[in-house]
Amino acid sequence: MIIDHPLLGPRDAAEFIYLGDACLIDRPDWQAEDAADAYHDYGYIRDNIAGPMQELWYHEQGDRSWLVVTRDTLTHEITAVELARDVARARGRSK
Amino acid sequence: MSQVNRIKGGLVDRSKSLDFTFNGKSMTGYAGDTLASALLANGQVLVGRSFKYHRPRGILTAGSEEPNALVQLRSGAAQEPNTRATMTELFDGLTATSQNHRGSLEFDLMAVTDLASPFLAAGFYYKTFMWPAAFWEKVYEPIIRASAGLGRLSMQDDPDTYDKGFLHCDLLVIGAGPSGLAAALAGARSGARVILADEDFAPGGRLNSETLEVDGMAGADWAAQAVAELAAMDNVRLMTRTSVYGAYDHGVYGALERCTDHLPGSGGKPRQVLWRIYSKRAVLAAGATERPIAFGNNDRPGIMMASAVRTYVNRFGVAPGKRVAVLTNNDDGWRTAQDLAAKGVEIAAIIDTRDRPAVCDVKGARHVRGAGVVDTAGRLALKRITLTDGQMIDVDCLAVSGGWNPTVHLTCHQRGRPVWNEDLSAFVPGKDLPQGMVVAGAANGNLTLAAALDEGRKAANAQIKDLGFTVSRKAAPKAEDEAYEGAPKWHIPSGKKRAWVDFQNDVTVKDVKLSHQEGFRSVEHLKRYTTTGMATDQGKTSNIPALAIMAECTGKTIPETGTTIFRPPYTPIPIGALAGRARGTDFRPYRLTPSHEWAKAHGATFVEVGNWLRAQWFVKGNEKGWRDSVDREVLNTRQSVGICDVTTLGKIDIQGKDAAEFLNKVYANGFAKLAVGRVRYGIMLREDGICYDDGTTARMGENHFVMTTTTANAVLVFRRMEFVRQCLFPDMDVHLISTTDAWAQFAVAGPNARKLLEKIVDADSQDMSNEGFPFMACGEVTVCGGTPARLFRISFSGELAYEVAVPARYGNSMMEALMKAGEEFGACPYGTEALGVMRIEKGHAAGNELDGRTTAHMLGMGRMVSSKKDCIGWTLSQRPEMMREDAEKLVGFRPVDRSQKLIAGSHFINKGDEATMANDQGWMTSVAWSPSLDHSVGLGFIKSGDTRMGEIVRAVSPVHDTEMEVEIVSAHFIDPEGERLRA
Amino acid sequence: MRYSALRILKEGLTGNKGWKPVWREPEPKAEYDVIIIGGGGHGLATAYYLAKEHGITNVAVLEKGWIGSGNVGRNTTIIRSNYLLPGNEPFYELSLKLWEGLEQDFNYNAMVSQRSILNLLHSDAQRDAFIRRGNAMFLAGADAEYATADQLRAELPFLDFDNARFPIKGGLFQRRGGTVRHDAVAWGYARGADSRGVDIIQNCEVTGFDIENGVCRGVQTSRGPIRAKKVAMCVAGSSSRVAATAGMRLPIESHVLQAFVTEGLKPVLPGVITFGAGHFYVSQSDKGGLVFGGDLDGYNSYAQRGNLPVVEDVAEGGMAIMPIIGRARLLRSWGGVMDMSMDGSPYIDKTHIDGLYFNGGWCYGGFKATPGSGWCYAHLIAKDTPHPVAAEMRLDRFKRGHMIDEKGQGNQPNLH
Amino acid sequence: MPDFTLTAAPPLAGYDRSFGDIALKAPKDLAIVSIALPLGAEDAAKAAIKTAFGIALPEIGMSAVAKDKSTAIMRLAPDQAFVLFPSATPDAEPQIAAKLNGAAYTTDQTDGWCALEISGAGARRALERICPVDLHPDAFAVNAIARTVMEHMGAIVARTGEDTYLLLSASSSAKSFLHAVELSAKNVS
Repeated sequence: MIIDHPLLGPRDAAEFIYLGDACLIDRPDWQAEDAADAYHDYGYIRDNIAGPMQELWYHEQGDRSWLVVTRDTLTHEITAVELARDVARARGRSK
Repeated sequence: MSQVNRIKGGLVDRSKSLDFTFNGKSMTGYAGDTLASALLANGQVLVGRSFKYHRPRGILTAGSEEPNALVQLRSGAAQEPNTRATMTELFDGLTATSQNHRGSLEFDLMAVTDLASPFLAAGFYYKTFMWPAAFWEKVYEPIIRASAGLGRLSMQDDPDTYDKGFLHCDLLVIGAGPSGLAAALAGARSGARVILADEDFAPGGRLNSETLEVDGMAGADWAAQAVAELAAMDNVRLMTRTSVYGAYDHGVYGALERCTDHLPGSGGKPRQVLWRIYSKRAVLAAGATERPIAFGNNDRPGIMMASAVRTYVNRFGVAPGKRVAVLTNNDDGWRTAQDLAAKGVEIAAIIDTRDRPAVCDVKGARHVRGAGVVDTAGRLALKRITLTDGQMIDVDCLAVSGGWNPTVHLTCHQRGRPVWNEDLSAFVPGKDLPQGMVVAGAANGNLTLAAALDEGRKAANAQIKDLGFTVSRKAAPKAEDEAYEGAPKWHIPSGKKRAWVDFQNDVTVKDVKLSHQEGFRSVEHLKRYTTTGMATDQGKTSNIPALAIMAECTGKTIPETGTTIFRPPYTPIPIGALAGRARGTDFRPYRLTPSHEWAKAHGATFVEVGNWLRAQWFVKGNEKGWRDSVDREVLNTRQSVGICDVTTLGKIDIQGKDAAEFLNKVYANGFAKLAVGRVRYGIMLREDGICYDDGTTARMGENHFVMTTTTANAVLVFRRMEFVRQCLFPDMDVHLISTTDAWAQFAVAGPNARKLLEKIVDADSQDMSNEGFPFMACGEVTVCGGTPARLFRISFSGELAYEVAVPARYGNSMMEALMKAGEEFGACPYGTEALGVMRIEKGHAAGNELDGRTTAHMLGMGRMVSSKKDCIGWTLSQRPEMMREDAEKLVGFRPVDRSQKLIAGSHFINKGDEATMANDQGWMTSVAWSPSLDHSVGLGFIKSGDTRMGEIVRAVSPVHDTEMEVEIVSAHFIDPEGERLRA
Repeated sequence: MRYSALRILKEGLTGNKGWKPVWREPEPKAEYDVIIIGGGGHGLATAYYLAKEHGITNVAVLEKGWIGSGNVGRNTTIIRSNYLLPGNEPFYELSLKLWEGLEQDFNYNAMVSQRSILNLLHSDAQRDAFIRRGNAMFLAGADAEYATADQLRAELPFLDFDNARFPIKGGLFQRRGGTVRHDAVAWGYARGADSRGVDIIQNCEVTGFDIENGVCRGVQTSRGPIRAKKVAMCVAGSSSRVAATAGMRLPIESHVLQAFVTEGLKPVLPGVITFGAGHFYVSQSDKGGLVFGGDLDGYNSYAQRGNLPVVEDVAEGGMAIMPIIGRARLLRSWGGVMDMSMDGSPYIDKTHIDGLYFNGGWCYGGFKATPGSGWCYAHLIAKDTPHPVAAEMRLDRFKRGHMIDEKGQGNQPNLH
Repeated sequence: MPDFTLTAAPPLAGYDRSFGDIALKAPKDLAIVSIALPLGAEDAAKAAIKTAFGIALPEIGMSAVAKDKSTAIMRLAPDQAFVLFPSATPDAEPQIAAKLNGAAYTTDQTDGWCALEISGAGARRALERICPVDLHPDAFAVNAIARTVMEHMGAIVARTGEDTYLLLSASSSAKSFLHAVELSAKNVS
């Protein structure tokens, strides 16, 4: 597979390490009332989408960026690649 | 044997004779021959035996689809089983032997299976060999295995080397036949970067095998001219002997280039190179494969594909027979008759299954309309054929044309499904092609020359135009569109005679019918039950006929019955080539510690630790076994001082205004308040609350930390910290960079460690007194007269200990300096084994304890996990079953009988209980012989271990058929109060 | 129809005209006692044991395509019970014992071949872990045998003992492990279930569940609605997709695992061999092909095909331990979609919906589990209590913090 | 005079060999210091870099070379760059830190890497065997850089001239890296 890195251009997916669903960015509040349930779902329950899925890839043999790649799990077609840091900020993560 | 079947003409070089042997017989061929053409030239019709019935077999095709002519090529370690004679370029000194027979090729004892064939129908083995149960492995299976299989591995290490590589192009053209050449020319003339690959050694495809003309010249000449033009362009890479075997995601193709297979030896160069081709676009111009027709005894040597017969005559100047008949269901078969007749080969008859007038005149040939062949005769070679009406014709070669299948393989590699084309009676590429691929020419169902040339050019032009190139205006090559018409005929009813569908796996029409009768009607069931298409040719000649016969049985159309798709590789690829250089000690790179050379020169035995090589122990004097060395190193260190290269521990440089807060997130225990100049031990949890790494982190400055990780987890910790930094807390100002290799780091441990280091550390750079540099202090110092260094007062051994780091280039020299400085104290180097013994004596957890299932609670560090801050893993670490009172806890163990040696991996069973899983109390993780205590010591996890001190349990190891009584003790065997390390 | 050598003789002499379909092709009935969704190995085994062990024969197995088209038809055919943890080992040992008597039980030769499985080890820490595992196997009634490097050299001289990057330091055998002709398992169970009255319905895709007041009453299919007292999912590879139609989200990710086979060769390997310092395991089929595999491709996928880097990685592992296979050619590769669970262990459990049962999450180890899975799932469906050896294979184990994590990799499915 | 003196022994020191039209050479005394741009203060850091080296921080995937060729800056990641310059003494980091005066975080990387220069008409042909990145002149201009993986080893490839490339890889595996590059050169020459 080829991942079109937003900063570096197309690179072989073999340079990357895969983590999984980009929902892992949405780490729950540890002090919330329902933290135990929220962390269970965060840690263990997956949509496991058959179709376009946002997922986390790490460019370990490259610039060390974490990326959010939108890839169809049925066809492997990639339609978007973003820096995970930008996505995380857009989803409200900060310090 | 002389070349009895060699006729004039062809593309072979008659000035270069090549000697070779087949089954020990000396033969001669010419440069430009394949082994198959040379065998035919020498009159060798019988070349192998079939898989199941050991039927005599001859050459069927002239390409990579060959199911029969598989030989053992070369000899000794270089022996290569199952090699297609049709794809083997002849070289001087080639040796080949036939395979899969007991006794000689001519008198194969295993041919008795053919007589038993009524009892060996498809799937017979599922219905028998079940009694008695124990006989399967001992009796039936060995017999089956010995008779199955085809060729034989040499059982010696592959003597050749392989390489790999990466290529990039705008346009990849697969196949250098007419459409491929037209495509490559169009692409190249536009300036695009083009790769043209073909599995043959001579580009040109069918142009080399036909008598058709292009641009007014012989097809082969036009191909040579096109190749010359391409070869002269520096934006073109022309790759012959290269099979593009797989289409992978996003335009990546796998290709195998056979670099030295056509030579007597590899001359020290890689035999083959496995290329990964990154293409923006691709044109698949793989041509088409002719398919056989099933009829009674259609597998005899001498029965060949009509197009292959043409190839042997036109390209190789070899007549596969003296008196030839043609069986065809289409116009193309007539061309074989025409071409052969033109070369003076006698054509006995043209049997057209269609009831229609002659397609053309063929001198002296009888035209039999609307008929077929129902039987053949000749034990080891074809002698006679019997037609539908019973008449018999004596021939030594029967050329069969059942129409053409576009070579759609690569279009299916991403599970694209070909679609049925009624006009061609064949599957053609569907719409769901791999990204960036278009198909042209015969592969796309355009079976005529002019159409192929035209489509190749147009396909390439469309592709490169899309990429922004300006299309060349040069006109398309001109050729006649020869007639092509056919009517499907899959098999000719032949009474009780067996009619082969899959030649290699011996699947007949009857087997397909039986499969239907027993309910295996889905095309996948058919393949699996009968083994059709599972042979080394992957069903290139058999899949469609089998499917068609199943369709007849079910009364459905072929597309209703099913579609078979193809998986990579297109043709089989040696495992050696797929592995490339990665074998033996080159399997993975070695990482060497900075003091590696010193260690090598001082008696070190090395051990693989991940990719690192570390000194395991150092043999001194007359030490006989490793225990002698390790015991000495431990005692020497505990009594005086020892030195160990610990560079392999991961080191991560962490800087930023938020670095301290960041560490608070990634460590379970607090780091924000760590003072500058101090070190702290920390444990890291995964988000699921399990401990996965531990180490120390030193605060070098307000915004600057240096973290150490375990050797094994260095990369993983870095990756996870980058995740936390970029994905969870993207607004923290924190920056990570690995410095593992940058610093050579040495542990200096033992009561004399300070005295030793006082000689190394420049006095003006650091006060080395216990007060000036206490336990868990760190600092930037200089050593040996000004070399910058880092000093940490940390201890893994439990002794007064330091770790000192210098830039790695000084590592080897630093080891020498430390040893020299330690001479007066009797300092010794120690290896990983002594390191392990000392950490077990001290009760420190390491890899064996942190196996990815361990909680801080189990380690007795539950209270270190701070509940006052948000750290990775806190919430999930609090789940009820992870906090159980009776969880397995890390404790120490010693044998009740002190002379006994503990066994790591033993399980604990309470006294009096049976050794069952239900009674399992825990397990021993690490053991060592403690030279300090003179008995074996162990660490392990046992239920509620922290409350069971002094209890005696059994440590059982049924793998060793042994058990012993052990006492539960504190894990801290040495200096439990930690006085030594603070001294 | 009973299969035997005599029968083959008879049929052979009469043109093989008497063989009957191995299973019927019935039309679906309006209602069944139990519907099993998924005609793979596990689903067919469940139906077989429901009928044979529990006398429940009013059962339909609904299969979207052709039976055996899932992972039972695309795996590397290995059977073994060399697990470590109490949540797993007794289950896999039950399964292995069932394999041992399977062919006589269902009168179909699935070529269960206990040719042994060997896990090579390359470090002291690995040895400690393997000894622990071997001992756990013994505690659960299984067999294990530790072999030193010298013993291995005598038995398997073709392994690379002298020039290896990661020298072979020993290995753990399970002599009772081995291989089975995978497709035949599906066919044998289908034949056994069918002959006891189970309806095996191919080309029947389940498109939804009829759930009324929290109780599952049946399914919607491409061939119309079918009612049932109990509905059992058994669709590993598609679990998340099927469960989603019942409104469930699962602790599962779908990943591709590739497998490979070489051209046929005369006997090379005695049993199954697994590399301990890279990704490679191999056995030789009765037809002579070396059947081998390695690691997952590593990313979520439903595509049933793999990519090149893993092919190369696996070949590298092969050449690292047995450089005699350099000239053996890879003939075919294929990719199966794995239900990768969050701790690497499977689920056999009731769901929160009454009458709806779940079996899945088999990762890449489902084939060897086929008889045990069918046995325990049938037990659960028939008795509504888990079978003792599968009692820990629950969906709620992550809430409780009781993971069954053989590899110690945590909640990242592609690492299991 | 101290009692003990340390001598430097970088892993590939002095290496210099040719294989046909390919030359391999380990550059001498190449110092490498990483620069990290502080979050929120990137502009100040960039200005400080410009002032310190007389060259602007290049785009990611490129390097910038000072007029006198003494210093090159490789931009490896959004917030990370390497400064490469000749220095034989183990004080590369303080040298750079002093120039940047606290505007960026610096870490000494000199000893973390081994460097190998490959040049000659066949250089690209040899690299084709191990480097997944497209090094065709149209795709990889002079001064382009890429961090990638070669034969299981992380590596940085920089095009420093028409047919000259500088390769960096981890110093601990320097011997294996050299072996990989040498073998590539041998296999194509």
